[in-house]
Amino acid sequence: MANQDAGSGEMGKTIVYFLVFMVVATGYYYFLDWVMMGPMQNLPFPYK
Amino acid sequence: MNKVKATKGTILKVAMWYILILSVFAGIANWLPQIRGDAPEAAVAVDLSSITPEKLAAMGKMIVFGTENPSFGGGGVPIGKGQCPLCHMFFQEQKADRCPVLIGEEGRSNNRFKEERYKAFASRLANGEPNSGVKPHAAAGGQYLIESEYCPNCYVVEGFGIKGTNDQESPMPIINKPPILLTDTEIVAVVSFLQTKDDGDFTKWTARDSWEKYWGKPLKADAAPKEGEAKAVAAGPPIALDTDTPEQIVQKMTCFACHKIPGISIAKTGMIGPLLIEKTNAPNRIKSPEYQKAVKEGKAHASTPREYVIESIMHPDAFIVPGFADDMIKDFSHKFTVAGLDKLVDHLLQQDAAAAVKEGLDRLPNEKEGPLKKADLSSPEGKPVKNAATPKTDEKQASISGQGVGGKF
Amino acid sequence: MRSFNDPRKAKIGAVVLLGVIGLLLLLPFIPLQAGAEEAKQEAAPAEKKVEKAKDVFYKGPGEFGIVSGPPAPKLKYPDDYGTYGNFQSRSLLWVANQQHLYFGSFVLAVPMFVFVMELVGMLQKDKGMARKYDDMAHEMMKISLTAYSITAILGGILIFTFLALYPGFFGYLSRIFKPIMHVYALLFVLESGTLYIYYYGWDYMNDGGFLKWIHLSISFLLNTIGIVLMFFANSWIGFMMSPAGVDEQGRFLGDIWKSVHTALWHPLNVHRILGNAAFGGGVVAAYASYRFLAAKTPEEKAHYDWMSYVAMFMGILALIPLPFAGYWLMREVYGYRQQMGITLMGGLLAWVFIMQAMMIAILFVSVNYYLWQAMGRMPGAERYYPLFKYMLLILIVATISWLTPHTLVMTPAELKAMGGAQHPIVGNYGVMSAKNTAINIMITTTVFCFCIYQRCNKVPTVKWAALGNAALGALFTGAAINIVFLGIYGYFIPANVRIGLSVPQVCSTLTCLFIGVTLNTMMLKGARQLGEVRWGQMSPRGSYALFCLAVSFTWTMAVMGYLRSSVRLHWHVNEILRDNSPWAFTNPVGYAGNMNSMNVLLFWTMLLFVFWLGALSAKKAHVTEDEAVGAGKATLPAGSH
Amino acid sequence: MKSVRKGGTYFMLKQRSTSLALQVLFVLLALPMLAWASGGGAGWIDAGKFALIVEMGLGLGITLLAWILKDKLRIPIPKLVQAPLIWITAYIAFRVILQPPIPFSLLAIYMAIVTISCFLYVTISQPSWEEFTQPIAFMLQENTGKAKMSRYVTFAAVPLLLAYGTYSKMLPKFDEPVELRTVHPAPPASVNVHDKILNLQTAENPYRVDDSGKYLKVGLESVYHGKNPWAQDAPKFLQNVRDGGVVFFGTAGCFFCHGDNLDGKGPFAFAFNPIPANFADPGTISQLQETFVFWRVSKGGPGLSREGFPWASAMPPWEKHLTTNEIWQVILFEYWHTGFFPRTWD
Repeated sequence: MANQDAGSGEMGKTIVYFLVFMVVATGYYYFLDWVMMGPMQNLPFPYK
Repeated sequence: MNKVKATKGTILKVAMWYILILSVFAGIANWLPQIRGDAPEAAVAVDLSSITPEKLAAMGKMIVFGTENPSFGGGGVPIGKGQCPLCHMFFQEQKADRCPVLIGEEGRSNNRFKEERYKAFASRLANGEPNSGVKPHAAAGGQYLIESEYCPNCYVVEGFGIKGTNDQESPMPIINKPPILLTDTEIVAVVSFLQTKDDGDFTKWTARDSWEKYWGKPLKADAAPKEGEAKAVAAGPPIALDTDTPEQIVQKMTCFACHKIPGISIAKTGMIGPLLIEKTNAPNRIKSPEYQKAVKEGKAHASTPREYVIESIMHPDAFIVPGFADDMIKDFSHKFTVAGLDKLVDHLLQQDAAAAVKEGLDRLPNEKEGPLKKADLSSPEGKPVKNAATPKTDEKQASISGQGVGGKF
Repeated sequence: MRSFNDPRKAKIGAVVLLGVIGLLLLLPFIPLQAGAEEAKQEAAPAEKKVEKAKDVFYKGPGEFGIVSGPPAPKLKYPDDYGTYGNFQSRSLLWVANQQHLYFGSFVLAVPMFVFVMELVGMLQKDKGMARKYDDMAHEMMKISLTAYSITAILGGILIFTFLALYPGFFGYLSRIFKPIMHVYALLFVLESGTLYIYYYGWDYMNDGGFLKWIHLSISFLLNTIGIVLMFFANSWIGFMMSPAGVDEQGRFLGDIWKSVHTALWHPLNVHRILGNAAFGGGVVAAYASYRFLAAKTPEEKAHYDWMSYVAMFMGILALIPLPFAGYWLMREVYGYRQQMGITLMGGLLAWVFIMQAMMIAILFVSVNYYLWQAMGRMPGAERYYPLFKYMLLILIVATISWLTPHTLVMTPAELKAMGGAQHPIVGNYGVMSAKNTAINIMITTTVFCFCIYQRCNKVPTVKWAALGNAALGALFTGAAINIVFLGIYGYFIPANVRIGLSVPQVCSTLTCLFIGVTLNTMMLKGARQLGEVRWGQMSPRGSYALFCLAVSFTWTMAVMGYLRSSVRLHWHVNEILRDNSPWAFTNPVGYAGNMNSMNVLLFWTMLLFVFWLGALSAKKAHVTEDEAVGAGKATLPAGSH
Repeated sequence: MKSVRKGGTYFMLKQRSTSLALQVLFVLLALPMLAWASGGGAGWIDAGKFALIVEMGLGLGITLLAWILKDKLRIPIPKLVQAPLIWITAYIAFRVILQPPIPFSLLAIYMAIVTISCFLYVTISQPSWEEFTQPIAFMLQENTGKAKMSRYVTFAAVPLLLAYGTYSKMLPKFDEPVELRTVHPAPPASVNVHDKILNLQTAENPYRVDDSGKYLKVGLESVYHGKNPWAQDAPKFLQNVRDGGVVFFGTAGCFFCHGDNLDGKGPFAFAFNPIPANFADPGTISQLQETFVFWRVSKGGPGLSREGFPWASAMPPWEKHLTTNEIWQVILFEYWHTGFFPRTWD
């Protein structure tokens, strides 16, 4: 989703922001995994 | 604005597109493996007087797999009316792990009801299991198997309960209720199959007996099939029928060729097998060290005279009376009907030393016990064993079990 | 009247009105409950005479009812079954049922669609836009009117088919549901009345004020009646699958509420409402696409292009929560009878789920393809064209993984060449980890595609545009990484832990859907437009993609309906009333596929007739309308819905 | 539209040099990776997974190359050529590069998907569609010599293709029948090894123990992965692993067939059909219970159940050569070495 309309300075800023947000997003998804993995061990659905 | 092109034939194009998509979908559906699920046959009335244990077990196999020769190629499993193979594993070739494996189940069943865990279930459900109303009270392997079908919650194998119930509730449906809805006889047939499928050894077959003991009533033939429900399957032509007299059975089975049997007019000359006075013999034989050795080796299983006699007919090499060779014909399991066998066993269990003496029959020289005339007829061994010989009536349940008999000695 | 034109007051009035109507709708239930109470009270003094029996489903200690019906009949063939020549009775009934269901769903779904469109139209500030929505709703309603009469005809045919071919079974069912069936018929009359008032009052009540709100409320009433009708119909199939309110012999126990409120009733209701909404969207989209292709003027083309887009959007919106409703239904099925669940998922009917998997893949690819084509009408979308092929690549890789079978069919030579039954590389794609990853990636890609669609003719002007872009990019990249990571991680942990991985995967996808689309919409507030949307300039291939989508919806409905129905196996009413006809067996998936394709084709052929009827009278009206409003100018800001 | 063209020649040049650098990087990376792949992987990753990664990298590389050629260098490849090119590339990838070869049924599924996706690709946007159809329209409609010639060629080619199709269909084939051989047949409920009956559902590996000698739950042994079993103070678990390794490489010599890396590529391996099991593959021991492996090791090929028809296994019944303890130890070693966990049902 690169913003192709932006100038090159804008682009550099976007890249820096992207990296920062990547860290945030990774943290968020990691948290999601961590929270979900535990309780979901006992899914009430007998898949077997 | 663009020019709008001529739009003739749009409907045709769209229709073609639809037909193309739909044929692709139908084509893929036809390309997948095709399995047709046939409706199970409605309950078949089984006449116990015209079916052999072997046939009963084969019927059980039919109920389980829906075919007499189940093949498991490619991971497919044939599923019969009982739907058991959906969860249970019956043979090594079949894959199923949802419920306990039933290979060698007969052997395990003999220990289950002795477990502490079973007792815990029994005491917990002393007022009856809520869904089936059954109170767990199995006292033998066969009874445990019967109980498991009528009341799956009465004992749940560890690790196979419904998740979260701490193995206190079984995912198995109650078999005599919908959706599976097997009749009593069909359940007996399935248990017969379970008890004999591993090695074809019919000495271990107690299904019918266990049923009657467990429920304390005789197993009645199912009601005739309701009209329009299903066709009755004609049982094969067994040889020893319920309607035969013991004399006829002995004649058909040619027992007289080897054995002398009191009360049977034609069986007076056999010189190959032991004299069949089982009211006297059977209790002694069971107690004999040779027999106990066979029990330890896992060859023989009888604990009551009745079981002993049945075992001797159905599985002659389980125990060879000392002094004799293993010569007896071994295909009686498909020559007797269940009721015919009962009749002969009843007769044999009524014969004691006194009856033999009366008819002038004596033991063969190679019988360890020695000639009858010298035997002390008043010794405990010679005493008539009351229970073993009781005629077959509705009240004789305890006798068939042989538990009472054991207490006498 | 003037004071009512105050929008705030009108809104309050409408809310109150809707509340009242909602309460009124509970009326049909009151006699039911009261009847049951009465029956109990009547029975109380005569305790000795009545026989009590245990409910087959409600197994609590006090759940004994008074036997008030004969036991389920033991059906006999051919006495209790009818035949027409050499046809399979069941297949005839199948066709009758499926057609009625399709048209029933259609006339239920279209008012739902129309309700939302009318509401959206009323909330539009732009007058031209409001008019556009309103016209579309009106036009759909007209089509629904024809379809409504066809539904009634098909319903009659269905009942006659039942009576002719399955009299024994139908007799039993109608004896139990006697009161419900009457209420059902009454509601049907009510629905017809409401429908006619709603449709014919459209122009009269279109005053843009109070009367319009009343009109909308009638639409709400119409929908509610429709949904209650469907609930009743669902109670019959729910009863057939998981009977309650009867004892083991099938004797009715006096409480009709229990027979209605079976284990699977509510899951089925929710599942079907969502399914119907998705189906309605698909059908309307297909209708609009057809009119788009057949359009003779640019104005007409623009109108139907826009309409197909809105309808497709509605359909997809209903599709997204559908898997969760499906999960709930399956859970209840497992809860009701585990064996039934196993028959569905791992036993006899497991192959049908393979078909469903394929339909899902087709659905997502068609949606994406449609969006790509639709971007052809957006000025400025050229910027994103190069991205499409990478999205396609991702979708195709996911599809390949999604459709790789676990058990391969091969010759011994191939087996030898492979060195084992499992391929060392491709075998990795045959397991659950890969499948979950694939489907989540497909959904995330679709969400991403939609975000691009939203912004493709705009440039965000908000101050935090760079920040937002970065956040959006990180959100999607992070989700993709997380989904793939969890998928790969699944190979390294024991099977029992692996099951738990699917939930965070789905959560990642949903995060993208909700946060991503919200963020994107916020960024586009007041954005600089690169040009108006050129409605009517989508390539015809987009329409064909929509047809594919609509057919897939219809086919999926048929195949899942087949699944639901055949899981009863050889029972008419599960475990109560046995099917003793020669057609009690369960058909293989191929036969079901052929029947479904035929049914879908029949349905669409009939629908085409309905559309053609609609087009006959619409031709004139449209030209005048468009002249009046000028559809070329009135455009929908993409992303505002 | 303006913004796209804003770059001008300067940016064009910059892009070209970037793309050239990328190409060089790709070749530099891809070649050693290919060489490595043919060598059979490295220590930290098994050959199957390595091949997977290499092939995914190859796919990415091809995409990257296409991107460089098309979008960056602007080398025009007509869409009409691109589509068959993609199709052929995919065919080569699935038929030749993907090793070992996949069965025909799977190839058919894959190529069907690829065919559809090729069509979707060329029709993905209006310019792309026009580019794709333009030469076709030219061929069908124009009246120039070129177009005429191509029409004649097509006219001749269609019946020839049909004839070839009919010929190859009529040609008698000698294919083996399709067979579904079960590699991991269902095990028996119990096995009798050295006069001891072992219940395969419940039995546990007696050597799977922690330092205090208690049974170690499956999954917890990961702490021992990658540790040195020959260390002086090696914990009990690792000592058992070490003993298992001695069995694998010494006493029993499993490595002759199953390979030094447990990847089924030992010196004797290719004399057998099918080749010995590849433990490093996630489809073998990691899908099985330890007791299943115990059954297969102790009973070998002759002990296969009926489902295992045609019993194609050269595995000897090791119960005749190893003690029960040695069998359990070697199983422990196999799991430790591959880093997999045995399957459990709880």
